[in-house]
Amino acid sequence: MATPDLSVAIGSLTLPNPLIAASGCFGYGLEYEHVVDLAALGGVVSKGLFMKERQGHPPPRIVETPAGMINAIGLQGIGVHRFVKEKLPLLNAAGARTFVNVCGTTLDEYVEVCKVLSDAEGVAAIELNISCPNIKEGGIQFGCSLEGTYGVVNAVKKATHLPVIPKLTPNVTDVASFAKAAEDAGADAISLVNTFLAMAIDVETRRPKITNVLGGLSGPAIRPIAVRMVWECYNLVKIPVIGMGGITDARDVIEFMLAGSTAVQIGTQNFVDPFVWTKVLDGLADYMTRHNIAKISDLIGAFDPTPPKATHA
Amino acid sequence: MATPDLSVAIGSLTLPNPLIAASGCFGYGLEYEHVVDLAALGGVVSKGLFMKERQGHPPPRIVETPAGMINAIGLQGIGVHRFVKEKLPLLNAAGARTFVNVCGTTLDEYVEVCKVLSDAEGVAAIELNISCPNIKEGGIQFGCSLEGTYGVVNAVKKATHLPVIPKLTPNVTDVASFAKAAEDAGADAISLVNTFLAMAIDVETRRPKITNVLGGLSGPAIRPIAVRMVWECYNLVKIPVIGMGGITDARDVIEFMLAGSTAVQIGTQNFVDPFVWTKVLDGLADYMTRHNIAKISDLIGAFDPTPPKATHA
Amino acid sequence: MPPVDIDATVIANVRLSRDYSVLSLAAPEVGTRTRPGQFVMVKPTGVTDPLLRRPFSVFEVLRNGAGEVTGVSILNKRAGRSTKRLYELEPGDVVSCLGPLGVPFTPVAAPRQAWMVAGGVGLAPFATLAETLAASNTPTTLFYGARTADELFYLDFFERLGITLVLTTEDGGHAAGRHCIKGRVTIPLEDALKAVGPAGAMVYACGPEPMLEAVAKLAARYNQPSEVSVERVMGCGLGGCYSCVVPVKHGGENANLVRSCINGPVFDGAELVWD
Amino acid sequence: MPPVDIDATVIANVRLSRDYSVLSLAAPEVGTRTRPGQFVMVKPTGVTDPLLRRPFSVFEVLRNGAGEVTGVSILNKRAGRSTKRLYELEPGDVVSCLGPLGVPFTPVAAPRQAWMVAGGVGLAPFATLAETLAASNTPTTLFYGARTADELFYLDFFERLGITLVLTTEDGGHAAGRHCIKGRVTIPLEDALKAVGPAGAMVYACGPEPMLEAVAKLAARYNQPSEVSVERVMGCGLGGCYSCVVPVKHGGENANLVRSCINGPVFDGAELVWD
Ligand SMILES: Cc1cc2nc3c(=O)[nH]c(=O)nc-3n(C[C@H](O)[C@H](O)[C@H](O)COP(=O)(O)OP(=O)(O)OC[C@H]3O[C@@H](n4cnc5c(N)ncnc54)[C@H](O)[C@@H]3O)c2cc1C
Ligand SMILES: Cc1cc2nc3c(=O)[nH]c(=O)nc-3n(C[C@H](O)[C@H](O)[C@H](O)COP(=O)(O)OP(=O)(O)OC[C@H]3O[C@@H](n4cnc5c(N)ncnc54)[C@H](O)[C@@H]3O)c2cc1C
Ligand SMILES: Cc1cc2nc3c(=O)[nH]c(=O)nc-3n(C[C@H](O)[C@H](O)[C@H](O)COP(=O)(O)O)c2cc1C
Ligand SMILES: Cc1cc2nc3c(=O)[nH]c(=O)nc-3n(C[C@H](O)[C@H](O)[C@H](O)COP(=O)(O)O)c2cc1C
Ligand code: FES
Ligand code: FES
Repeated sequence: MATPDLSVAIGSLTLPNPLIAASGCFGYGLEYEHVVDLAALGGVVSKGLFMKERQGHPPPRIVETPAGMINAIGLQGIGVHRFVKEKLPLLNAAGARTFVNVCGTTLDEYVEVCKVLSDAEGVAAIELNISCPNIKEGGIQFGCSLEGTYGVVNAVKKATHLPVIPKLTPNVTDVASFAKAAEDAGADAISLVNTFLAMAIDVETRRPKITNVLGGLSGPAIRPIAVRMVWECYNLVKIPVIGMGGITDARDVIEFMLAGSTAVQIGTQNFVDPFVWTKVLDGLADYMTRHNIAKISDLIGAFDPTPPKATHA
Repeated sequence: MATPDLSVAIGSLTLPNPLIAASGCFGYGLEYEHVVDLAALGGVVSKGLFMKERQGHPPPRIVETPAGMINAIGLQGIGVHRFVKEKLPLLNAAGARTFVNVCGTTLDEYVEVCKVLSDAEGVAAIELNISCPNIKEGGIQFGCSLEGTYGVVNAVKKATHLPVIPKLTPNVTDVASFAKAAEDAGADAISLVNTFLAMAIDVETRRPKITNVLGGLSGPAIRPIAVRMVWECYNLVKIPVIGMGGITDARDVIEFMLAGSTAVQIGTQNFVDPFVWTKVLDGLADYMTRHNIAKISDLIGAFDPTPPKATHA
Repeated sequence: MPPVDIDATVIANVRLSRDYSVLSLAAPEVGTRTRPGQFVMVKPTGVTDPLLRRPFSVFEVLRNGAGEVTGVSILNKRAGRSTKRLYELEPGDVVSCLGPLGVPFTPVAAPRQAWMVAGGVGLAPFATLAETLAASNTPTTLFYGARTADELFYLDFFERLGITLVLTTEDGGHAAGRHCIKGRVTIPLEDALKAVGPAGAMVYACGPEPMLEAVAKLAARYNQPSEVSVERVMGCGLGGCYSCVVPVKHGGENANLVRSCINGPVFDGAELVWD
Repeated sequence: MPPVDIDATVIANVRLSRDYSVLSLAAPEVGTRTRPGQFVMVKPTGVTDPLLRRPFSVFEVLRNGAGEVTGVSILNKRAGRSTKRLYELEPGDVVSCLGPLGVPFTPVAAPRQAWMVAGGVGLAPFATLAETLAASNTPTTLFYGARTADELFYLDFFERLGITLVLTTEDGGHAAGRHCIKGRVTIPLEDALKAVGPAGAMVYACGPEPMLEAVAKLAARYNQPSEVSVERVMGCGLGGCYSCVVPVKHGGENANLVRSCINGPVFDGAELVWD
């Protein structure tokens, strides 16, 4: 059988494979240049960027939880201008397909940041972060209201020619309705999930484990909820869905694709194993060979709801 | 130091300790009579009960996930009448404080079931299940709308003299607002969280892991989200909060109490270790001795948001 | 007797093949309580992943030279994550062992014959049942089928107890000089049923569900009683979670879906509904 | 050189005390790359709980008789779940070892003196630094403080290298014939700084943050340079997560919170902001 075709298309964008490094889990990408060939990834999402530099929250910023971790980095970042000047050229030189995770404290800021990126060389797409749970003005006020979501996506679409991919928060009653609002506003795709608002207490001190008290839960713990949300969105909208949440290996990637993901993002697992990328690519090829699948895109939404056998034997 | 006082009060109800067996994780209680002294528990919550018997979903009904499990039992149950006739007398004989988890497909059914329980001997309280994610008519339509929550709690309160404890779903944007709606409607306490709507796919067959496709995620994986939700509710309402979600040991119980729980429920861990109860009780006593705490109720909401040290050393 | 939960030290873990091992656990309190057909809920102590215990039939009740019970063993077949982990355990490792649990087999006595029908790892509950039947001199036959001859285990053990062996392999291969019939274990079983004497036979079965169904229906067709041990995903083993239900004809509570952990795993083959 | 990730077999795990052990790992590729002060990110292979790796200074670069590098060791102190697990590992177990990572110390040369200041487990990075300094005949002193004398380790190792030892214990207890000053390690350090010659000294420090702060401020007060190795909770060790930031005076990007995994863990003591 010919080498399996791992390429996937997100609107006008074609990726060599569905693996994208998740925002905030891969620095600005360049940090990983010496461990992984950035060009070999489907794409790289930058850390969340505002107009200006940000300090983020005082440490400690993360704490481990059962099969997961809570983070409240607070969107520390260098601001869009320095990103375009210092990082983007190097990412392009490395052959990375760069997705920029855009944050804003106001609708105008979202628009401004996107304009700056539109004028820059070699941005593949904009991931609109309207879902950061860790900062008061982290866009969550847009991400938790249908009007807010529609409004910011609509405004940004008017301001840029780049593909716009709103990133949805799972901290809502009906995530699919937000996917629909994004689609109606002209989004080219959606990505989900961002982290689940969570908290952990040190019972010896009675104090929070992290300075910000509240943070975002990520990692394998959230995968079953994230897969469900991807499936719900896939069933309601026509635009591509980029799924994520607790992906650790090829099996997990395929689970998300069967649930309707066109591409996936890997975050926390990159901390556990920065070499996860090549391992997953090998695993995908192996799965496709075993199941005689020529094009990985054939897996998108190919979940079959027929009940399984009650007994395994 | 005198033996620590583990008792807690939920409205008029006083429990010898804060440990309650969670609904659906302890059968009807009697199944565990031979492994644990039911009278030694703070309380026992029955499986969810409708007016009539229910078959539930075809198996498989559970699947394990990272640090958790998904279940879609489908509220198989014997109905309130048989419960009152066959189970309640034995639970009373065993000295259990019995909380009955009440389900309904309509508002009337909730009211009817509660009336039957009001006329019965020895029901400690009603836990109103408006949050089962696993069946279309599992009350989730009440639990996911503020009006629905207010309406069913209000109606049930009028129909019974028993303490009414609505059990909230975590599958909402703002769980605290539901706690408030319940309080406004006259709830005596609230309990949370029920399970998170989730799904898992067998990538070899492309089929669901469980017959119902969707199920509820429980276990340690969800604890950090559940603790956050308890803290949010505790800060908004005055009625007692009964916290649960992934509790495995005394540390976890204390974490939930510091976050504002008056009592807690243990579900999944009872599957892992049916002897968890005595272990946790010992652990609580040990913690109180180490920290010189006379009354465990002093821990309720005693979380201190002061940031921790950035470095441990 | 109520079940106990023992942090049991691994005495030995004998690999019988690439997939099978016999895991011996120092849990005398479980051993003394166990009756043939009962099971234990097991997981490596302190391990949080996998989270839940797994059900295993008690294979052997272990005794020391003085005949005192020292523990139990399980016949473990690699099927997934936990069974792989159990396969890899070494002496000294510690395993949480909860049991005994569930409804045991009902041993019969002469003149009625006892026929044990095992498919693959379904052999597990029959070692203890064979000992009980042998002790009461019940004429006993083991119909035992596997994919290949090298997956037929403990044949000497059963022969030493005076059990008649009827072996089948799917490829017709023979097991260490012993003749094996080619095909399913239900083939020789049906021949036997055709020839069953007036005293009759009790048919015990454990194995893949299609085999259980075939055996139960065969026994019924020839008017012989059967007891089959079913296998369901079990979350707790104590009746707490309702994950393990099987449909039975006149099942008491809960219409006809009953919990196989407390109402089984052994059921009257005539009672079960085969979907 | 880029870091590598090795599934390293445990060669030995020598318990030095109830809390400390030296864990030797067969990871030559890491050993050959390591420079003094660098660290590795470690977790038992295949274990999913704890989820994240943990950072450990490279303690020793291991060599065989022929002098070839065979791996690295870490000085592990039990602080929580992972370190407890590492303490309990046995030879043959496998550990994922990612490294070397981070900015190493800058070794100085004679006539300038090298003063290494270690608090407790902060001794870890100084074994390799001492070897480097000894190789260049840099006059070197180890100021080493612990709670009690039985938590002062590897003293012979440093003496064999010709390192001068200045030991302190909080209770004033003495270590195997060697005199220990009662109190904090900063007491003898300050005496030494008062008497430092014109050639001056470079002060290296690793240990509890309050100690690092005291050392950095002392060195500054006596106009001597210092390099301190800080300890922050680290999620990735590669600059990916921004969990490990420390405030520095003129820190380049991100205002003045910089990632201690890639801009450190070793910093110019004068650059750090002590809150
Ligand atoms: C009463 C009873 C007695 C048993 N006795 C034995 C025995 O003596 N020896 C033995 O090797 N096995 C026995 N089993 C089967 C054994 O419990 C499963 O093989 C085991 O739970 C699989 O766990 P795992 O983590 O290895 O597989 P997982 O990784 O959990 O799953 C792998 C596959 O096995 C399936 N599976 C999971 N649990 C069960 C289950 N309880 N029954 C059937 N399939 C399951 C899953 O659906 C999945 O498809 C028994 C089961 C029951 C209910
Ligand atoms: C660059 C660097 C080098 C280190 N070198 C060594 C070494 O050589 N030997 C050694 O024993 N330890 C060293 N540490 C500290 C070691 O990483 C922590 O003790 C370890 O991560 C604790 O993990 P745990 O799972 O045992 O504890 P956990 O159960 O994770 O936590 C227990 C307690 O330790 C705290 N903690 C967790 N991670 C860290 C951390 N990275 N730093 C400080 N406190 C932490 C937690 O906040 C918690 O309060 C080093 C740390 C860093 C950053
Ligand atoms: C340390 C950390 C920082 C993150 N920062 C961002 C961010 O800046 N912008 C964003 O949209 N998501 C951010 N996320 C969320 C991840 O991109 C991803 O949505 C989430 O972690 C779920 O994927 P995972 O389980 O594979 O990590 C962050 C996650 C982590 C763990
Ligand atoms: C198998 C199973 C069955 C459950 N059945 C019910 C139920 O009937 N009614 C209900 O309110 N909650 C039910 N729950 C939810 C639990 O009561 C509890 O809210 C949830 O599992 C979180 O707690 P845990 O993580 O300790 O299990 C069930 C949970 C499980 C795992
Ligand atoms: S396994 Fe839980 S009820 Fe049977
Ligand atoms: S540890 Fe992740 S950035 Fe430093």
